[in-house]
Amino acid sequence: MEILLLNILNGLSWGMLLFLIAVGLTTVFGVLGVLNFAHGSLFMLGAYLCMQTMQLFDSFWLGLLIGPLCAVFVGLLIEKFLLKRVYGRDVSFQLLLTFAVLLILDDAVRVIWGSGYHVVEPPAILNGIISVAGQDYPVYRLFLVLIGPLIGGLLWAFFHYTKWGKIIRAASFDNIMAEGVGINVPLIYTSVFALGTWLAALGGALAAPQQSLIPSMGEKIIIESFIVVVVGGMGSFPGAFVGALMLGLLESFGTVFAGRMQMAIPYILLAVILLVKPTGLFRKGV
Amino acid sequence: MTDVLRIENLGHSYGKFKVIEDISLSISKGEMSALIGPNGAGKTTFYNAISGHFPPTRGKVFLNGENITGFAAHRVVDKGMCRSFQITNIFAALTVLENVISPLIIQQRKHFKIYGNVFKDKQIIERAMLVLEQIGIADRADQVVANLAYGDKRLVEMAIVLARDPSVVLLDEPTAGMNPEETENMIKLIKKLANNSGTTFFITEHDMKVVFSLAEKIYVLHQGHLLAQGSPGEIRSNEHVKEAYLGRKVHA
Amino acid sequence: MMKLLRHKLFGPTVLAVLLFFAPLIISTYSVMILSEILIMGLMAISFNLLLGYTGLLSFGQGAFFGLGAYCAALMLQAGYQNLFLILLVGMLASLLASLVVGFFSVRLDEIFFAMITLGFGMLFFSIAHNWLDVTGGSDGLPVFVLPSLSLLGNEITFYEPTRMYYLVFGIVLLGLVLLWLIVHSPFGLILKAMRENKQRVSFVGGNVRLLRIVAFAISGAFTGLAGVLFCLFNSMATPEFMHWSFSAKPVIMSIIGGTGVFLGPLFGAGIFFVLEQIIIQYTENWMLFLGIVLVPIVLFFPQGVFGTLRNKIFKQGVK
Amino acid sequence: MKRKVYCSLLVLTFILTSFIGAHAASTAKIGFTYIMSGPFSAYGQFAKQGAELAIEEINAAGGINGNKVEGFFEDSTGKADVALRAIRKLVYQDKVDMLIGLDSSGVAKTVVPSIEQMKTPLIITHAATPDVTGSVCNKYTFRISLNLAQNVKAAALLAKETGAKKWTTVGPDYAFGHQSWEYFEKYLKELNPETTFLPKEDVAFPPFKTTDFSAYITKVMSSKPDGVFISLWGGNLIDFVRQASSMGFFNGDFQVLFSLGAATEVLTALGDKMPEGLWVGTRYWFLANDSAKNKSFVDSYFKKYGAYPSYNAHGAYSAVYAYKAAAEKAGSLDKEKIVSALEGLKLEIPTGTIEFRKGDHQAVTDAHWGKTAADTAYPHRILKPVKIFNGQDVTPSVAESGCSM
Repeated sequence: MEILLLNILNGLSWGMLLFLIAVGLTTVFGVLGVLNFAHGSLFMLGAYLCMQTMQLFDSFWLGLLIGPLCAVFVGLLIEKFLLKRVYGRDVSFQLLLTFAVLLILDDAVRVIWGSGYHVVEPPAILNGIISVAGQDYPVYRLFLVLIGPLIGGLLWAFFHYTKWGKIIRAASFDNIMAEGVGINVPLIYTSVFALGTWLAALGGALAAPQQSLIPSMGEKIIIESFIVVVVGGMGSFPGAFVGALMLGLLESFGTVFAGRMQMAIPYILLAVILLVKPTGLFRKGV
Repeated sequence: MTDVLRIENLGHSYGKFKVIEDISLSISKGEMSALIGPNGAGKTTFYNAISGHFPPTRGKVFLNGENITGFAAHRVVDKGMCRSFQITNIFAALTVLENVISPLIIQQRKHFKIYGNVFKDKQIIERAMLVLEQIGIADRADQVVANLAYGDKRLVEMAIVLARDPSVVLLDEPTAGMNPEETENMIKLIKKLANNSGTTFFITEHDMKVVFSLAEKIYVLHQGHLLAQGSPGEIRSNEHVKEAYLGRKVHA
Repeated sequence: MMKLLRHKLFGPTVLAVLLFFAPLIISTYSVMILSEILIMGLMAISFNLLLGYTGLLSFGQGAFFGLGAYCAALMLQAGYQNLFLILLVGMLASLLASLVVGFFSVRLDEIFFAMITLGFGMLFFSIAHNWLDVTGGSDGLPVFVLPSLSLLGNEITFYEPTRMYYLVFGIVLLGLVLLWLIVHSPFGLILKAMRENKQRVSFVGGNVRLLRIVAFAISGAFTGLAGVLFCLFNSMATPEFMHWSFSAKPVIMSIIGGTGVFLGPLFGAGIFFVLEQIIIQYTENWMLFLGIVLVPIVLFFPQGVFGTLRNKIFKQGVK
Repeated sequence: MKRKVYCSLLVLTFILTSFIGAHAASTAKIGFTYIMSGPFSAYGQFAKQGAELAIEEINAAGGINGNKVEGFFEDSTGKADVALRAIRKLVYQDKVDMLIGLDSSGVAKTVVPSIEQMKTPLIITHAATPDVTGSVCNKYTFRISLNLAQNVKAAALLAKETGAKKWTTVGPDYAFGHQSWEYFEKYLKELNPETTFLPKEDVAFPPFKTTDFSAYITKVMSSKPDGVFISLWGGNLIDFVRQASSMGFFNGDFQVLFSLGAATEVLTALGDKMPEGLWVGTRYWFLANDSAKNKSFVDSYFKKYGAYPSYNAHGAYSAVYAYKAAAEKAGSLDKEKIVSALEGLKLEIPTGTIEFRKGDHQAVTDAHWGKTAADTAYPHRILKPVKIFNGQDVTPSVAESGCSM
C-alpha cells in the first residue's frame, strides 16, 4: 500500500516536470506548426542559468525567476533569426534546423560551463523530509507535485481569461483567420515561442535541484516530451497534462512490473496510442 | 436495367446531426444529370458518401447493378466511378503527361511494377495522349502542372478523371473559380465528351447557367433532403424549388 | 557536347568511374572514409525513397539498418560465411520487419508518421539493448570472421581495406542501380504521385496504404542491405545503429544533399563525412560547428546543396 | 656565376637539412582514442592531460629509446563505429606505433576484433568489461586498468567482512550493471555460501537515461536488504546519491557498497553531499599509497593542471610508461616486438606494481576500496581508511577469464 502511494507520488512528480516541458512544446507546435527539437536544450539552458544566478545571488528563488527569463532572451534570438525563416517549410527542414540549434546550444553550454557535472541545492525550506504513509519522502518532490498543477492552472486561466491568451488560442486553431481579424501574427508567433521557452527553462530550473546538470540533459528529456505531446494530441493543452501524467505514472510503476522492458515503456505507449487514436488523445487547441 | 447509378435511401450523419437523409435516385446510362442546392444542402457530403471518401451511415449505392456501398475510394474507382473535386486535386509537381499516366498505370494494374520505363510503354503513352487531345491540352503535355494557368489545371483534373475510362463521372463544381470564357469552354468540353463517349456525367454546380445549359435531368437538394427532380423545365416551374431556392438565386 | 553533359546518366557514370579508380589515388584512410560514405549513402538514398519520392519522413530507419547488421553478425558468429547468403538474409529480415512496421505506420502522415516510426525504431533499440543472450545487449556483437568470396577458384577475403572498399562499392552500386530502376518504374511514378497528392491517387484507383507499405518495405530492405555492409565494414553490430540519433543521419544527409535528386542523399553523405573530418581536425567542439554549418544549409539551400547547385547550373525546374 | 654557387649551396643545405630533419624526426607515435566530446567528454579530457604529462616527462628525459614521443588524440564520442573510425585514422593516416585508450566497454568489446586486423598493439585504460581480456581477447590487446572482475572480487571480499546476509543491487540497465551483479553474486557466494541474493526481478536496474531514481530507491528500501551493491556511475550516481540521501537511504539500515563511487568527477560534483562512511571502490585513488612514483605523479599533475588526477588520467599516464618500458625491453618500436615485450611485462606505476599476464593480457593490479571521509584540505570527500586488495587475490585465473589466444 505504501509502495503504491510512493509510486504514485514518484510518477506525479516526474510527470509534472514532463508536463511543464511538453506544454511549451505543444503550444509552440499548435501555433507555429514547428516541432522544436531544441526544446530540451532550452530546458537544459534554464537549469544552467538558474545555477548561474544562484551562484551570483545565493538564492534559489531568484534563480527560478531570473534563469528562465535569461533563457527566454536566447529563445527570442532563435525565433527572430532562425525559426522565422522556416515557418511553412517542410517538416523535415524544421526538424533539421532545430536539431542544429540543439547541437549549438549543447556545445555552447559545454564551452561555457564545462563538461563536468554540476549540482544545485534546493532552498532550505524545501530541503527536508516529510513522512508520507510512514515513509520518508523529500519535500522538494512534493513541491514539484504541487507546482505542476499550479502552473498548469495559471496557464489555463491565461489562455481562457486574458485577451492575449484568447488570441493565442485563436491563432492555434487557424492563423489565417487570426490574420483576417487584424491580429499581428508574427508578434503572436514570437510571444508564443517566448512562452514555450520560458516554460521549458522553468522546467529546467525546477529540475535542477533534482538531477545533476550536464549539457546533454535536454537530449534525455526531449524524446519523452515528444511522446507526451504526440500521445496527448499535438497542440493540445489538456493532452499534454494527461499525456505527461500517463507517462510519469507508467514509468514509475514500470520499475515494479516491467522488468527489463522498462526502457521500452514510452515507445510502447506511443505506438499503442497512435494505433488506437492516430491523432492522439485530445484534439488540437489549448 | 439501364441504370448505371442507383442510390437507395442514402443518409449520412455526424453524431446526431443528419447532413443528408433518405436520398434515392437512379441515373440511366448516358444521361447528363446535375445535383443542385444552396450552400450547406449536403451536396459535397452526398458526393463523398457515394465516392468512397467515407462510408454512408445509411442506404445503398449501386453501380452498374453492383452494390458498392461503403467501398473504399480506390475500389469505387475500380468499379467504374471516378470523380473530380471542388478544389483542384492534381499532382502539382508532375508534368501534365505524368498526371494522366498515373491513373493509366493503376488501370492497367502496373502500379506495383518496379521495373521498366513507363514512358516507353506504348499502350499507356498512346492512351494518355489520346485523353489529352480529347481535353485539348496535348500541347502542354511536358509542362509541370504547377506552372499552368488555373483553367488548365481544371482541365488536367478532367483528364485524370477520364483517363480511367469510367462509366460514371462525378464532377464537383467543374467551373468553380473560372472566368466566363473558361466556363464557356468547359461547358462545350463536357458536352463534347458526353456525346462522344458512353460516359455518364453527374455534376454538382453553383452556376445555374451551367446547370441549365448542360443537364437533361436535375436533382434539387435542400437541407439534406431531395426536394425535387425532373427536367430543367420542370424544375424551373416547380413551386417548392422556387420557394426554397431558385427564386432568390437564378438570374436567368 | 552539352547534350551529352545533360544526359541523365552522364553524371552517375562519371561518378562511378571516379569511385572505381579512387583507391589508386587516395590514401588508405580516405578509402575507408569513402567506403563509409557509400554505405551511408545507400542508407540515405533508401530513406529518400520514402522522404523524397513518397513524402514520408521516417525517423526509424536505424531499426532496419541495425537489423541487417545484427543478422550479418549473428550469421557470421554461427559460422555461415557465404557472402550472398548473408546479404540476402539481412535484406529479407529487414524487409519482413519493415512490412510489419509499415503495416501499422503508413496510415499516419507527416509528423505523426515520423513519431510512430521513431517509436518503433526505439522499440527495436530497446530489444537489441536488452536481449542479452542474442544481441549481446548494450555491448553489441563483435565479428571475428568476415565472409569470403570464391571467384574463379580463388578465395577472396576482405580484411584488406581496399578489398573491403571494392566489396562495398560493388554492392552499393548494385543497390543503387536497383533503386534507380525502381524510382523510374511505373511504381516510382505512382510514389511521386502519392507524395504530391495521396487523395488523388486513391481517387484514381490506387490503394495508398498498400502502395506505401510496399515503398516502406523496399526502403527497409535496402536499408538492411546497407546495415549488412556496415557490419562487415566495421566488424560489429551494436544497438547504437538502431537508436533514433542514428536514424537521424539519413534525414540530415538527404536534406543536406537534396531530396529531389536521386543521388542527392549520397552527396549529402559525402558532404557530412568530409565536413566532420575537417571539423574534428580543428576542434573538439565539432557539435557546435556542425550546427553552425547546418543552419545556412537549411536556410539557403531549399533543395539541398547538391540539388540547388545542380538546378542553378542546369537551370532546371523542380523535378 | 656567383649566383649559381649560392643556388647550389642553398639546394645542398636544403637536402642535407631535410635528411637531418628526417632523422631527428624519427618519433614514437602514440594514438589515443577517448571520449573528447559530448556528455562524457570529461573522461577524455582527464585522459588527455595524463597522457600529455607522461609524454612531456618522457621527452624531457630523452624520449623512448632516443625517439621523441608524439601523441595523437582522436575522439571516440563513445560510439563504437566512430571509435573504430578514429582508430583507423590513427593507424592508417597518422601511422602510429601504439594505441592507447577506450572508455566504454561496449566500444572496446566491438572494436577489439579490428585491432587484430590492424596489427597494432592497444592498451585499454578505462573500459572494464572482462570480455576484452576474456572471451574476445587477442594478441594485440592489453589492459592496464582494473577490470570489472577484479573490482567486484574485491567488493565481494569486503562484503563478506561486513557480515551482511541478504544482498540486492542498483545498477545501470546495460551490460556493465548486469555483469557487475552477476560477478558479485558469484564471488560472494563462493566466499560465503550462506549469503542470499534477491532475484533479478526484485533488484533495481534503472535505464541509463534515468534522472529520477525515486521509484528505484523506494523499491530497494522496501525490499529490506542487509546490503546493497551499487554499480551506478557518473551522472546516474550523482543523482542517485542526492535523491537517496534525502529519502533516508544512507541512514545505516543496511550496508552500502559503491563499486565505482570514488571517481573524481562524482566526488567533486557531490562535494559535501556525499555521505561519509560509505565503502566506495575505485580504479585508482591518488592518496592510496605513498610510493615515490605516485607522489611525483600527483605532484606534477597538480602543478600542471591544478587538480588531482582521476583514474582516467592515471590510466593514460601509466599506459604511456608501459609502452616506454616495453619499447626499452624490446629495444625497438616494431609493433610485433612491442607485443611480445608487453607480455609478462612487470612495471611500477603510481597505483602499484603491475604485470601484464601472458595468458589474457590483463594487468594484475591492486584494487582499492575506501570509506568516504571529510577532510578540509580537499574540496570533496576523500577515502579514509583505504583498503588495498592484492592484485593476485582479486584477479581471476586465466582459465576463468575464458581467454584463448
